[in-house]
Amino acid sequence: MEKAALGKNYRVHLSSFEGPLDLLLYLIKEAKIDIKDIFVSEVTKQYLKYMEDIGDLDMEKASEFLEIAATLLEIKSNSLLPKLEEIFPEQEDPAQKMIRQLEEYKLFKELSEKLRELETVDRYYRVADDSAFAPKVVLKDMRLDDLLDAFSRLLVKVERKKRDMEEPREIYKDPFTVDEKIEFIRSSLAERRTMSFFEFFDENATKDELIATFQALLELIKEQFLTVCQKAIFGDIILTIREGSAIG
Amino acid sequence: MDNLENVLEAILFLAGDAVEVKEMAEKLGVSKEEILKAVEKLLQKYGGGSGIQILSFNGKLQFSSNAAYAPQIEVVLNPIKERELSRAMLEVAAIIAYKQPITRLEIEEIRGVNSEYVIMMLLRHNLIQVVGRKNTVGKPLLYATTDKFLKRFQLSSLEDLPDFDEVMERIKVLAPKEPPRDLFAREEQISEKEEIPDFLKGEENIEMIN
Amino acid sequence: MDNLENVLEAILFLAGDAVEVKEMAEKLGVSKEEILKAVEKLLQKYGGGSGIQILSFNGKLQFSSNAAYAPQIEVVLNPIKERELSRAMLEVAAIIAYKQPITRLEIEEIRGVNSEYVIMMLLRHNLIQVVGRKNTVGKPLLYATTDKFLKRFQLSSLEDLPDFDEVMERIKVLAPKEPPRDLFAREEQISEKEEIPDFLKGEENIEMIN
Repeated sequence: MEKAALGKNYRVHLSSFEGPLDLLLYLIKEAKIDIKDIFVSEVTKQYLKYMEDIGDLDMEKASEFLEIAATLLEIKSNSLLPKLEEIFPEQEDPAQKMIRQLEEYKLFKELSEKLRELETVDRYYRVADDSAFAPKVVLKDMRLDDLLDAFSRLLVKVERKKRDMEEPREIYKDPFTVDEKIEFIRSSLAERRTMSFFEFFDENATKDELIATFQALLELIKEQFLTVCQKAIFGDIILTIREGSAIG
Repeated sequence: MDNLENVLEAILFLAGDAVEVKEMAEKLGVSKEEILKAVEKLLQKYGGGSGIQILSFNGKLQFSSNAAYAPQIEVVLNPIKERELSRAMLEVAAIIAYKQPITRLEIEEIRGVNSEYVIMMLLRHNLIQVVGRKNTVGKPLLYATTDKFLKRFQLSSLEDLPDFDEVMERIKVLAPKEPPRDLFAREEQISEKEEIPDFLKGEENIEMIN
Repeated sequence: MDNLENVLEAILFLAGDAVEVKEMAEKLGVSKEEILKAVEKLLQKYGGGSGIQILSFNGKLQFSSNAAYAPQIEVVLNPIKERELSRAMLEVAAIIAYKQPITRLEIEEIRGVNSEYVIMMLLRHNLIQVVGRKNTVGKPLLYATTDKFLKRFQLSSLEDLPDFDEVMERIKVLAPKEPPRDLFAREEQISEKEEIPDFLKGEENIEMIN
């Protein structure tokens, strides 16, 4: 009723349309015509009339509406000219193109309304349990030979240490440099991937050696060659080589 | 495995997320048929007004709560509620659903308006995803719908989209008839193979993004 | 509320955690008795070998997966990640194999480094186990190898471990100039000698754990 009272001047506000095609479809529906009859109807004129409100839109939206307005005007003026022989017959006629575009857009507008009926926002899903999807670590095949090797090396190491203890130790100028220690830590970690922090600090080491080792570790952490993890206060510190770190 | 339905029930419960039927069959050492048989039994258990429901989509299974009890669930658990999609989002989602994989430009040609923001919002809601790049000038991104899209619209697969077969036909008829402006565009090269539906055509051209 | 069991089912499914009966009754506007009646019905639905089970404790209700299916759940939901036994792990495993039962301190005395983490890793992978406590100050735990250790190294028993001669051969290759002296000579005579080797001495002192 109210709509009728407003008479011919009543217009849906331009900003309530999704875009120019949406407006055209609305006008076609109001005119109760087929899309294909758009250019033999008043729709183009009505569309242009809507452009009077174009100032209400922002620049980008406005230009989208005006672009279609220009196309409509072009189609209209072409239809007034005597038909020329088509030079490019394969080129789609702008009027046909516009009709096709409107039909396609209308199809998707209808489909989106059908989707709206299917849409459900009232279903909820469970959050996965903590245990789910956590990788299970298994150990690769083990070779007795590796076990024997590790054990033998350990025995040699223990033996050497024992000899060193027995032999008179000479106190000499500390030969340890940070660079050397970096090299040592690098090669140890490259081989074993993960080591205990304390493994690098021999109890017989001199104070200078301990400092060199510590500086080397700091340097490697800075270079992001390794990561450091301590599970408990005063607990062991685990050094792990970063995946992808250059080994050398 | 004679208690397979119980095992599936436990797995789907713990997973929360969707689990692939194929993967479960492989890892449990049973056939896909056996799984589907077990699912039949579960569908009975969780049929009717059950508070839990089984969703089946894209070869996957997932438990969800029954939408009918959303008000009570919301009273007790206060979960984050999804809002219905805006008209523009729904429009773009529909275009992507039927024409995937599709570029932003192709979407905008259909709608006649810039759709960047809407696409971004759909991406953020995980309803669409980037599946590759189209092999044309500028290598634009290609968008497709996600499993979450299927779930939200209660579809078990894309073929379940409303009027799927007719729409696919219509889309073919409505395809632009003018010759491609860019002779190197892919559309031209695959246009000979008529039988492939449009939305699948793109697949050959996708350079997968990890 | 005539479908209360369905509502509860949906709520417990989503909550994951335990939910108080009292809270649900209040928020849903029903009596505690009504809830308990509905739970009775759910107990039937989730009885027997069901993959989901209802736990009721301390005035709370909770859904959980049925532990009976843990092996199958793990196969499907927990991807396997392979890891190599590190040098440190091999070292400690070897020491334990040859000198079991042995305490952490004893292992560390041989290696000269803290071995807590390595022992923890070996325990986690079931390659070693705690077999008792040594009857000394602090009653430290005693470690020994497991059947899994034997299986993984393809040994039928601990006697199959390479003997002293093999170890010495290996050492000669590793350190030709410094053949070890008597340090580990005892290893060989484990059983015959009247002198009880270190690693067996402990046995009398072990208080077995279970």
